[in-house]
Amino acid sequence: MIDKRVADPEAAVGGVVEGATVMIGGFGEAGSPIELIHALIDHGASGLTVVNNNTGSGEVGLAALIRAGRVAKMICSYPRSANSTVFPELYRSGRIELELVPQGTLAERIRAGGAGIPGFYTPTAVGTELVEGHEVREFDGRDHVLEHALTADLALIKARRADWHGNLVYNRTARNFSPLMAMAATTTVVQVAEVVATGGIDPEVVITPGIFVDRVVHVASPAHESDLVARGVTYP
Amino acid sequence: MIDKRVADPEAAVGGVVEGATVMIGGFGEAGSPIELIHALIDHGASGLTVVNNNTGSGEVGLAALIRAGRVAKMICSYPRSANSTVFPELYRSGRIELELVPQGTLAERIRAGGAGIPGFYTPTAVGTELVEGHEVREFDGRDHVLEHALTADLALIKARRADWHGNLVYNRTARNFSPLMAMAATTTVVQVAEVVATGGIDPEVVITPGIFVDRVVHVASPAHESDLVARGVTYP
Amino acid sequence: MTQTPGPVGMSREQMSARAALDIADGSYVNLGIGIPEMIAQFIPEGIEVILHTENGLLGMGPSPADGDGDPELINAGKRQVTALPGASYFHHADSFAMIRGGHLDLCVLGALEVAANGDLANWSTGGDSIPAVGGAMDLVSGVKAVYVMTSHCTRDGIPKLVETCSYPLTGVGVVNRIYTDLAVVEVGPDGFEVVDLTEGVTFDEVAALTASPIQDARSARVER
Amino acid sequence: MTQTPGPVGMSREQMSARAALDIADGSYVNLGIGIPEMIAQFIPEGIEVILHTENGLLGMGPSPADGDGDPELINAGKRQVTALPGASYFHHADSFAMIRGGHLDLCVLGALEVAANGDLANWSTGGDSIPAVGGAMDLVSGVKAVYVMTSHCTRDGIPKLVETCSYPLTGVGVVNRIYTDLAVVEVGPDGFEVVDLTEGVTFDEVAALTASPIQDARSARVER
Repeated sequence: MIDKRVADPEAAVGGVVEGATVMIGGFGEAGSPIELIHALIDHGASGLTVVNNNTGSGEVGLAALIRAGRVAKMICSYPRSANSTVFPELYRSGRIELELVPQGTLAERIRAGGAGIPGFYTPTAVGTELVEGHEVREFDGRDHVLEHALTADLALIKARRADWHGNLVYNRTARNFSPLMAMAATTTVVQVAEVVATGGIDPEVVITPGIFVDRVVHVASPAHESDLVARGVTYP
Repeated sequence: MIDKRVADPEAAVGGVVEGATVMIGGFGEAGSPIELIHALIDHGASGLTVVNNNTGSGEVGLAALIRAGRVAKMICSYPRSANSTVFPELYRSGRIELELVPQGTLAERIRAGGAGIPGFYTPTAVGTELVEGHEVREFDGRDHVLEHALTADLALIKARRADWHGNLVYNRTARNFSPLMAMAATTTVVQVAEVVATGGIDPEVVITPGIFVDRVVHVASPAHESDLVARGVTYP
Repeated sequence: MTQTPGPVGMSREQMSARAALDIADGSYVNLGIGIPEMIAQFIPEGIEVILHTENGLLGMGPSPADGDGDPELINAGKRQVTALPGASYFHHADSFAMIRGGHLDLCVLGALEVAANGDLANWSTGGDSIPAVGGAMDLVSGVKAVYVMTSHCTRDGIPKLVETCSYPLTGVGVVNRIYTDLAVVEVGPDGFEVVDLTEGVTFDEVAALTASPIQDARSARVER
Repeated sequence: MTQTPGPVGMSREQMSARAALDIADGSYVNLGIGIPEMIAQFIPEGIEVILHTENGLLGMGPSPADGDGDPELINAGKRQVTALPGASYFHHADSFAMIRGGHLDLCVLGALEVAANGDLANWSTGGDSIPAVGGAMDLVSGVKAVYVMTSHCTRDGIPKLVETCSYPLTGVGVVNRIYTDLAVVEVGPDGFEVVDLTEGVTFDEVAALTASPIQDARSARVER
């Protein structure tokens, strides 16, 4: 019987190695798997390349992972935050690398990684400094640039509900990058507020089929990043 | 107020021109918009390029469109049928052109057309006669071929339910190519068994957002192709 | 820098209301973070515009009433919003397929500079600021019409409508129209063209505050 | 052509049951149209295998009871099926993302010919037949393990395991293992290797009906 549930976030992030590439779901705090990120901090792996749209806020979640010095490189579209100085300080002092990618190109590169498409052409960013050195090619009289797929060793994502097979549904705009990251990572770990028995999710409404999910961990009352930041919480 | 409903299939297919490229949803009979195809036959446009996984069955729906001599070229993955001689006869006598595309490449080319990706690399079909003449390029030590996006002037698709904005949900494996074709066509027409007021579909379960849909026509009791074929129906 | 006394332009609210007048009924629109977001409040009665936010929602509604928000229902600026009847949620690849695939009718963005050929710079001031681009480059390359809403000059009085952008580009030749506090300016084949002026502002005043040749094209426009 | 009297091989049911023994618990599997579909009936008790059908369903179940079917719930062979608890529906791009992206553990396909280097020909007999490929080329290029299930020879006694395929290729070097009525054959770095024989069939008989050198690798395998 297929049962992808694991006991807790610690078990869920087990096996991640030094220098791994980790995709982390979420757009700002929506969909950010805070409990899994904190488990990754406890785990101790460093030299990570992290893929996320942003760089976290306050000193919890992704910002705490960065602050703990575990992240060698960020791949993201918008590393600024109104309420975090963690990334900027490390970046200015040259202690963290940044690959800045337009948001849609970032999403498409992750999808491509999950879909077995190693490269694609896009009109986005043509003529800008973000694609300097990229191959340029004309289709239908318009310039496009070649972009490469992104894959990862591990994806940490958050969903609203899972069954034992790992079928997932999300909550509103917390969906964002997570279904793509689930496809693009060798091992996908999801924290969910609710676990139901297999068969408990209508096949018509599944957003991420279980084939893309390896481990399901129940986090009944996930923290909201903005709450933690407002209360001045730092992790660990 | 946005209201994409039109009166009937005749109105729904209005405006299609000679030589148009028409994507038609469905995999076999699942998801085949028979009533829209019949309206297209009545409309009379010819010289069409049709994109569909198959070439229809019996002498109704897509097979009837082909039999009526309206299709100059088929783009599909599997033009054979257990119960139709329409396409084979025209093909053997050189009266219809065929572009044979592996099924997954066909799906991805349509998605690319809808997503503004003009070309992508895939490992599918490398070393086979179906990609003779395609550019070959190595990624991570493995050969891939360049494939180009497919777009269309018109998409005819079938769904289970729509609201006035054109938000769609499908029925089981009738979903297949339709969400992709809705994205890739300039004008997308959908026939649905049920129309609900805007707001009548949960935003979490919408499969095709209304932005991809131009016209919604209510066909309360759509015919099943296999029923028509079993009863020996021909159209017109 | 010295402050140059200039003509009195529209407030942000007035600019938003002015831009809102030109949005067609039934349009699918993405409003950029910041001032362009304000346009949503000024869509005229009887006009239905569907707002897209690139983080995965079509049919975005206004901010929730206090206490009614969901921290996981936010817009691209990461502020809490609502979903209107007819809304849909989707993942980022689908959201940017809408953008890149030319399915959105219009986006309205802020600007640091717009050049006479339609080049836009709005994502980086260069130097040692932390670079951050978000979805701006995707929007300008994919959306059918790209409007800019911006003050005509910087706070220091430096024109933002220029011959050539000095800041890093967001897109090349992408801007169709600019709504400033002083004028509505089209980017035509020969450069900037004033198509509407703020009440009390003259064409010559606008020309003086524009760092590139600019035509008076108001005659081509029906009076409103 | 003459019929060569040969060893008595397994029936299709026996072949399916034999192949089913080697499918790991928890696998995601695509079974090709025709005989490979039959494997589903022989998955041993206590083993959970999730079946994928490329037309948009994961968690495919058996045919419906008479009168219970939905003509819009079908498999890749266009026959009516059911959906098991834990199933999900998805569109074709997502379905082939599963295939191309290496998410499926195994596919089992039919064959016209398999070459000693793993080349597969199973989509076209050439000549003036209507060419039709379906999802075969996607499956062999993307799925982690590609098994073939086929009679060892054609009805006319012509070997299907060959040095070089004469029919148009489906994929180059893609086949990992072949289940025939006579043997289970691995495609190793040096060509074909028999890893299991049908009861009553000898290695020499298999070698005689294989049109390429073949090794006896049964010793490397645990007896079952």
